[in-house]
Amino acid sequence: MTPRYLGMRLATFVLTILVASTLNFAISRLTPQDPIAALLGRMASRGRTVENGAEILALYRERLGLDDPLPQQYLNYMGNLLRGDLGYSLAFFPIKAEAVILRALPWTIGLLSVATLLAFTVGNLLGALAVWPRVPAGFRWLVYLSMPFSAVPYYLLALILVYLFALNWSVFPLGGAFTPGSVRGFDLATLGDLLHHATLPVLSVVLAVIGFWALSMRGIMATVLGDDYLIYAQARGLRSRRIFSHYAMRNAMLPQVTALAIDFGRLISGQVLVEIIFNYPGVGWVLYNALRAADFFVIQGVTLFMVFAVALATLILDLIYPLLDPRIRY
Amino acid sequence: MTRRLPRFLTPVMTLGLALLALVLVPGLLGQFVADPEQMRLMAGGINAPPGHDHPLGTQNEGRDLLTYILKGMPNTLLIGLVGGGSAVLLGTVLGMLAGYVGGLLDGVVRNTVDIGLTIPPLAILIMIAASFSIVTPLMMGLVIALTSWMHPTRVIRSQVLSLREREFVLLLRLSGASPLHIVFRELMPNLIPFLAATFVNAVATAILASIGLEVLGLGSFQTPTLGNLIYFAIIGNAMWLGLWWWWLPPIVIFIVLFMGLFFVSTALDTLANPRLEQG
Amino acid sequence: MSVDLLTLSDVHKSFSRGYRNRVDALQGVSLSVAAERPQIITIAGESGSGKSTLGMLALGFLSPDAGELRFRGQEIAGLRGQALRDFRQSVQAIFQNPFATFNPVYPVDHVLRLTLRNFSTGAEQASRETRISDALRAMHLDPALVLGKYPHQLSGGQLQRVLLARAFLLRPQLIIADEPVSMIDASLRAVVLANMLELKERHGISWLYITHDLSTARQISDTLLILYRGRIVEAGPMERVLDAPQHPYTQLLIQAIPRPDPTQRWQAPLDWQGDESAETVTAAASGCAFYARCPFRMDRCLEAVPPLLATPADTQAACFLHEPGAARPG
Amino acid sequence: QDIAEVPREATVIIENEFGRVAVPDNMNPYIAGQYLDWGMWQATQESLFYLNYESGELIPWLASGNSFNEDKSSVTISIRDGVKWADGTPFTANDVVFTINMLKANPDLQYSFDMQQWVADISAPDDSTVVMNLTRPNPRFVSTYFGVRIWDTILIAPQHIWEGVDPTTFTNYDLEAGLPMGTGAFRLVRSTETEQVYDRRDDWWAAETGFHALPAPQRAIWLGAPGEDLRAALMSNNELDAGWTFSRSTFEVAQSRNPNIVGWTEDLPYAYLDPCPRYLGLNNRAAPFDDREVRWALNAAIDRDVLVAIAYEGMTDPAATLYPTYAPLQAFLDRNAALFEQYDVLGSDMMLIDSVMEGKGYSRDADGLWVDGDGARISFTLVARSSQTDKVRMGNILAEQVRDAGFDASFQPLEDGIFYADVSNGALQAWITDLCGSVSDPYETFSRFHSRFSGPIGESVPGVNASRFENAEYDEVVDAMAVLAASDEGFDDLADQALEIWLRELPGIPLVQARLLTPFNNTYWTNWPSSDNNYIHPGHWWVTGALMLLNIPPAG
Amino acid sequence: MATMSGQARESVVVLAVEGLSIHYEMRAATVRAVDGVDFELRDNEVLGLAGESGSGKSTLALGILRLLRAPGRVVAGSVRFGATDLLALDESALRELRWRQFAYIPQGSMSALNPVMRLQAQFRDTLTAHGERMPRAAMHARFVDVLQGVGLDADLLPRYPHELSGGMRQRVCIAMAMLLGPRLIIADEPTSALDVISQRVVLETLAAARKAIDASMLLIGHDMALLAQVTDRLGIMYAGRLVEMGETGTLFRDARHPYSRRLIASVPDVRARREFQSEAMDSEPQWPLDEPLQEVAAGHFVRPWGGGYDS
Ligand SMILES: Nc1ncnc2c1ncn2[C@@H]1O[C@H](COP(=O)(O)OP(=O)(O)OP(=O)(O)O)[C@@H](O)[C@H]1O
Ligand SMILES: Nc1ncnc2c1ncn2[C@@H]1O[C@H](COP(=O)(O)OP(=O)(O)OP(=O)(O)O)[C@@H](O)[C@H]1O
Ligand SMILES: [Mg+2]
Ligand SMILES: [Mg+2]
Repeated sequence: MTPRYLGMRLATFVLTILVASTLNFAISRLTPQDPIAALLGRMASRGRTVENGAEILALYRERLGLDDPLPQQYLNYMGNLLRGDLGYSLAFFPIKAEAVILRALPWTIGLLSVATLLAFTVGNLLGALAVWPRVPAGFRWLVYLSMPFSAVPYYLLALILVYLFALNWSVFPLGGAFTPGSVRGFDLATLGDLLHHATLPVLSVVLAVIGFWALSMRGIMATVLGDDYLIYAQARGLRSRRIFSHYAMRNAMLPQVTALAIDFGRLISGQVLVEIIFNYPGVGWVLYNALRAADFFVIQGVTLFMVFAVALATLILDLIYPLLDPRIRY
Repeated sequence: MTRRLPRFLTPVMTLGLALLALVLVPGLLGQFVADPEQMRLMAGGINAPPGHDHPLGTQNEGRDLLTYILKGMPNTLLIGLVGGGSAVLLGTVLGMLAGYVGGLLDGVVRNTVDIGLTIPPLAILIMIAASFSIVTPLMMGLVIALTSWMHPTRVIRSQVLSLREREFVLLLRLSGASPLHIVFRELMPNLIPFLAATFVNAVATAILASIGLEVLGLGSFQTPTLGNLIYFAIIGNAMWLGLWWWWLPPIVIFIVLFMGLFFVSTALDTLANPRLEQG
Repeated sequence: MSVDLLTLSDVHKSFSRGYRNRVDALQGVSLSVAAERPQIITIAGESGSGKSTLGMLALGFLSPDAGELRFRGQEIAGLRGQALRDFRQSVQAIFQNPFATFNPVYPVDHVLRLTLRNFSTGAEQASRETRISDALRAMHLDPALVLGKYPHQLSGGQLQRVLLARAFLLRPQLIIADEPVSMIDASLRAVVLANMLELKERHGISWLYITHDLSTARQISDTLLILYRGRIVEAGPMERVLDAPQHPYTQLLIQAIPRPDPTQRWQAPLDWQGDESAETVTAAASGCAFYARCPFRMDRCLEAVPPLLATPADTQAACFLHEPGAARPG
Repeated sequence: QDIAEVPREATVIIENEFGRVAVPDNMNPYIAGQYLDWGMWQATQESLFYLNYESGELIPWLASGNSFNEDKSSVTISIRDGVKWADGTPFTANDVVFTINMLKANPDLQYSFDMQQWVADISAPDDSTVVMNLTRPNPRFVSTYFGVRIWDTILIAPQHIWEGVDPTTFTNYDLEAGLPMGTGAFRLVRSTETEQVYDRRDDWWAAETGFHALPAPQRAIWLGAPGEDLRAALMSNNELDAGWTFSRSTFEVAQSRNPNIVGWTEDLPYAYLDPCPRYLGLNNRAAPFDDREVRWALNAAIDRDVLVAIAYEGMTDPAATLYPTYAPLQAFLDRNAALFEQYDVLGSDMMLIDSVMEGKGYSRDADGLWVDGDGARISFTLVARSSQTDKVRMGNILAEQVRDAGFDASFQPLEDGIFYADVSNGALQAWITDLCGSVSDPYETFSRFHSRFSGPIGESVPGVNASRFENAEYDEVVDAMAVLAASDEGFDDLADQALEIWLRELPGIPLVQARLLTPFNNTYWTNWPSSDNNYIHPGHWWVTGALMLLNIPPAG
Repeated sequence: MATMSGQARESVVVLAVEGLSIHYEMRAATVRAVDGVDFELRDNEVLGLAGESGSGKSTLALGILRLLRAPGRVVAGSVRFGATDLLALDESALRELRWRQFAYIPQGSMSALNPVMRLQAQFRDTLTAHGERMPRAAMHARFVDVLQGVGLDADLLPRYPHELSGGMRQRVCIAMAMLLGPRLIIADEPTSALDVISQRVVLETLAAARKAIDASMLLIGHDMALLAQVTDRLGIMYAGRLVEMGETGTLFRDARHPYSRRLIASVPDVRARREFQSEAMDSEPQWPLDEPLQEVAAGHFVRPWGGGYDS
């Protein structure tokens, strides 16, 4: 890899982040929502008379820099970003937006990476095996059977899972990340508790996307199947399993890996509903809440994090892609 | 070496179309036989199970659910069609031009798409949906299209990139054909099965997205849709109350609809990519 | 002095594959096609020597990095409007793979009609139909059999002749044919070649025939250009070059051609240094590209690129052996 | 190992009504908009007084009593002996003085404006006496600000902690250092987005002084349930002891699964009366609802019995005013029965609509909808906050009812951010909301329609009088009420006058009483508040929830 | 097929194909790619198969090797390899035979190597699949050995396929075929995409390597001049059928079937120019193809086409 390529790639990365953060800023300012009014409204709805509403509004606007002209706000925003400062959360002043986000982040990353990788692995295997010639025909239908799950919206799937497994059969807990009030430490019991609570959320994400992976893998695999190197490998008397893993899958995975980075971003969005249903701590819920309360800085922070995550995933992927596909040289 | 176009009606396609018909025929025509009075408040008892008067029972406001579904389905389909359709339309035009013309246009489109793809769609959707007081199915569709045109654009562009290297395109240029002619009259027909498959996927995605929004309470309340039917079922605790006739039918409809769309798009894939065709 | 139909002077073209990896496909090629006297010019050479690139440049589908391409004295890249139409009408092409040359979704006559519509001014619909039929018949195709047929319904030879008919319809002055017969088996190949010859002789159409099959070239062409690594290494009248090759590469090339006669089998293995390795290519970068394999190589071949020199066989060869005073090999 | 292990039998689990805590490490109770009802209010802090408004009694707690001077312009609060902060520091009058002064000095703190407005000066003549001189007479001062009138109260800050910090940014959270520091029977041991854990303090001052026995639960946990159905599931699995609200049918199913689940009453309505009646807010400064007759016509279109039957499943009552029908307020309403005959809010009368509307020059179009002279319909959108289920459930019904009466209405739930922005700048025409005003005397509710909270359309007003109702005569009456206690002479007359004007003008349309079905689970803990055992209001998310924690013995 | 079994010859038959028919069965139509083909291949013999593009040559090779992909299917006939009926073998038995007994040089040998695997790994896979357990060094020595046999350097081993030129890749495939010293090599147009110099080098390498291990070879191609150079016997295929088969010399001298004659006659000669008769070929001549092959001279079989056997 040449320094020049690395430079170009990094420049693209920075550009993406830059454009995305600008868009971010623009979109949140374009909505007619007013976070401070929302704050006062919420107070009034809970029986508090806010007699000096106008003053409080002005006070907050000033403190949060919302009374500056937009270009100034934009410059401040970008300048702060450079320093890793996302600004105050408007709904939870005086807490910083990054504090709100960073607390939720590990949960989302944990849940998401497990779910994504699981769905990716299982989905691709299913899809590949669906067209692999030496697989019983009945197995092919597994792929088709996985489709209805993808047809049921995440949210409902999660609800149905809760009803079946948590309520009716009590196999899994009703929600949360841990048993309330449990003692936590770095031990097996804690890990077990964690996994027990994560099972249903992960399952609902996995079930919902597995079919899509399977479907596209099925298409790619069917193309790969006719490739000369597969026939040649078979002609050389290689074992079917070896051909499947090192010849067919290894090549068919290449386009899927590219899709993985993009899909990662989409999954983050999908996560919102799952986190709500399972009362699971995470960024999805933070985003949702912030959107409802028009908490601009938190919204910007979360979106920016998502953009960053996806852009970073794509960057890493591009950089390691030559390792996966030796034909690619930069 | 002969190139054959497989006949259109493969078994998978037939199955898909049959499933679609199962949903679309009542979904599109049912609204004309449904009696709007049945959708009114207390048209029947509250939470009545399926019975003679109400084949699919009633919900917690006494509205007849069959009527609700029949009236709601066209709107849901409209969202899918508008959302998926405009995304694919935009994607086709942009993807084709960017892919064929290349140069600056391609650079702009490609980068916009790449950046757009990194921005989480739900964030934009919630933001937009939350910003408008009234959300009609048409608007909902357009809002969804706004966040979903990137994917079609990307895949169509790459298809065109590979097509434009084909010798027949060069021959067409030699024949004095204009770029627009080549893109829309010559390349486009080649991509029809592919576009159709993309369209089918986009419609499915749009419907899923709209349900996600409606379930969050960001949908249209003026007009019945399957999404707000589910939303009301959720806030009415239909599952907890054991009112299966309220939440199950829309889910079954979705499954049938999506399986139909899925089979059709698989069959279309096969048309576009003959290697998928096998025993 | 009459202006040549097409002239290439000192054309260079390189492709970059990724970063830093550059392929010099053409490194200073000049040739011209006279306007008044129809001729068939064959361009031959090893795979990757730049033959197709030359064709694409001449058609205006690629633009050169350096050098000039002129159509009737005008720069091709600068052609616009009527001049461009003139150029398209005068310089046509037949591509290597007949199956890929037709849009699979339209009947083969679609492109014929399109061509006529775009190029003939004011011709009546009826007269167009007759012109198409006439052109097909001229290529020994029964219009009733061909019109309305889809590309996949016709054989390679038939498709190839539809292309010839199309060229005939336009009556261009020059047709650039890139390996027009490589996909066709021997019996059909003869027919296509005969058609080419006929077009030249009866209708005054010149050809740039790109191939690596010298046996077919022998049958039809007047002039032969041998390309090696993006440079013309030998040029001259067909018979002379083939019968008395002067450049060591040409000699090797001709020696390698198999004879369709089991009684005249190869006796000794070809005197061939093997595949080009990176080192030899680098060593010869500033000199003669054939250095690594040349049985007659001299030190000075490393220093400079040999220019095209007149040879005793009345041809030109890019070899220092033909410098006045050089010792000629026997 | 971060916290001790406590068995379920010794743990009480209470639902956090807010669902989830976005910022579990900010326990500063003074920040505007801050709601610490996930235990901080109830478990670690205590109030000077607790108001039992079913009985109207003001229970002294950290304070031992209060007395006003003659003209109600000065109040003396005496502090109970032996009260100690969790770290052993005595709780004194100086803490109260410090707190009030801190609030006055920092305008962006919650209650700051109130204190600036009311408290002329505050002093502590000795450690157990606080004297506050008010700017104007205010007989309600103590119950309003120090008695948990609704939801929360002004909590007293430990001076030794808050001195020297910036109260606008201080997070008051440091488990090691014992923050949040309070006088309550529990201390915080864990705070995450989904769960707050508080453990009992055996050195609680009240147990030491014998004022009150230690609470039975060793641990109290607050956790969120994202929806009613999951709440029901958690309760029927005995994973929750006190829940946020249920609809009637959900409750009945839950009870059939787990008979230990109980409500306020054994039979219908199961629910207790919350002080926030639901009403339809109307924009009094924009056509067509700037016309009182049109407001009355709209009122006539509404059938509250249907709302009660469907949206509340028969669990509540129609409301003719914005007063919860607690005994003192009921007496006020009963006294004015004649007025309600004159202004029949509850009657739905189609004839009235026709005569009013036709008199105004409207006529019905082909669809039966009112159109003005230019053929324009009376079109408006009814909105509600999408997070408030009962209002969303009413929305569709209301829209259908007023549509049947010829008003071209539709319903749309809105997100908080846009709902409040639109309400406060007057962009909305009609919205379903509630009013948490009076609890014991009629003044508070009336004050919410005072024109000082109003403003022109387009200008942000704080959302108290979002109807932008302005009536000089009414303002005058309300101002006069402000300085009188309910028992004072002349107060009743003023209240009756105000009611007359309010009913005549009908600035908003009362819909239903708010009855909340707050479920409790008797499996592990008993003696939850009920209609028969009404020791405190059952809203366990209020600061009064502290009393509940002290009164629940283990089951069996 | 009695006519084909020239039992008189004493040499051993390595491969016997009888009545082999292979169809591509698709929904719209069935392509009879190979239609009742019989032939034998003897010890140490090079048999050429020629015929126009699409006449079923590759399909035939894949059918023999049992490498057909759907929708291709053997519908009739038998393939015997020595005494074994290849078509009746189960997968695992077949796998044992592959490469150890018969190797294959594919038509697209440009793309036959797994693009994401180093050459040595692909070589190693071939060995280990056949239970050849040996130390790494020994293995490496073996690879170097076969590579040198085709004139390639050992330093290619750690490379990826794309780092090789087309000719080198083709030679790697030849080396691969030599790895286990098979009795039979089936080479499908091993040189079609190359220029004449590379073509010749590859073919010469192949011939030398084959001789070194005494294998028989089925060589498929459509370049008659090339086939003339390297085959012992030649079969001409047309529309899925063998229309003529005989000694290569005989066929070039005395082809009988009009298709073979045209194929041979139309091969241009680089040394001489000759006149073309540009015959009209609108409809391909329809020769009857159903009659059985007839032996017109010893070892020379021709399918009757309805005309006389004139020369
Ligand atoms: N679009 C392109 N991008 C990058 N490299 C290219 C491109 N086109 C051609 N080349 C490279 O340029 C060189 C010359 O290619 P060209 O196709 O002109 O050769 P050719 O003589 O036609 O070869 P062949 O006989 O194999 O067709 C080759 O090394 C080729 O790989
Ligand atoms: N996978 C396939 N599906 C359907 N038809 C096929 C398939 N492969 C080959 N055919 C058809 O079978 C016939 C024989 O093809 P085959 O590849 O065996 O010919 P070939 O003689 O090897 O041609 P070439 O010289 O071009 O390699 C052709 O008509 C071809 O179109
Ligand atoms: Mg080429
Ligand atoms: Mg082949």
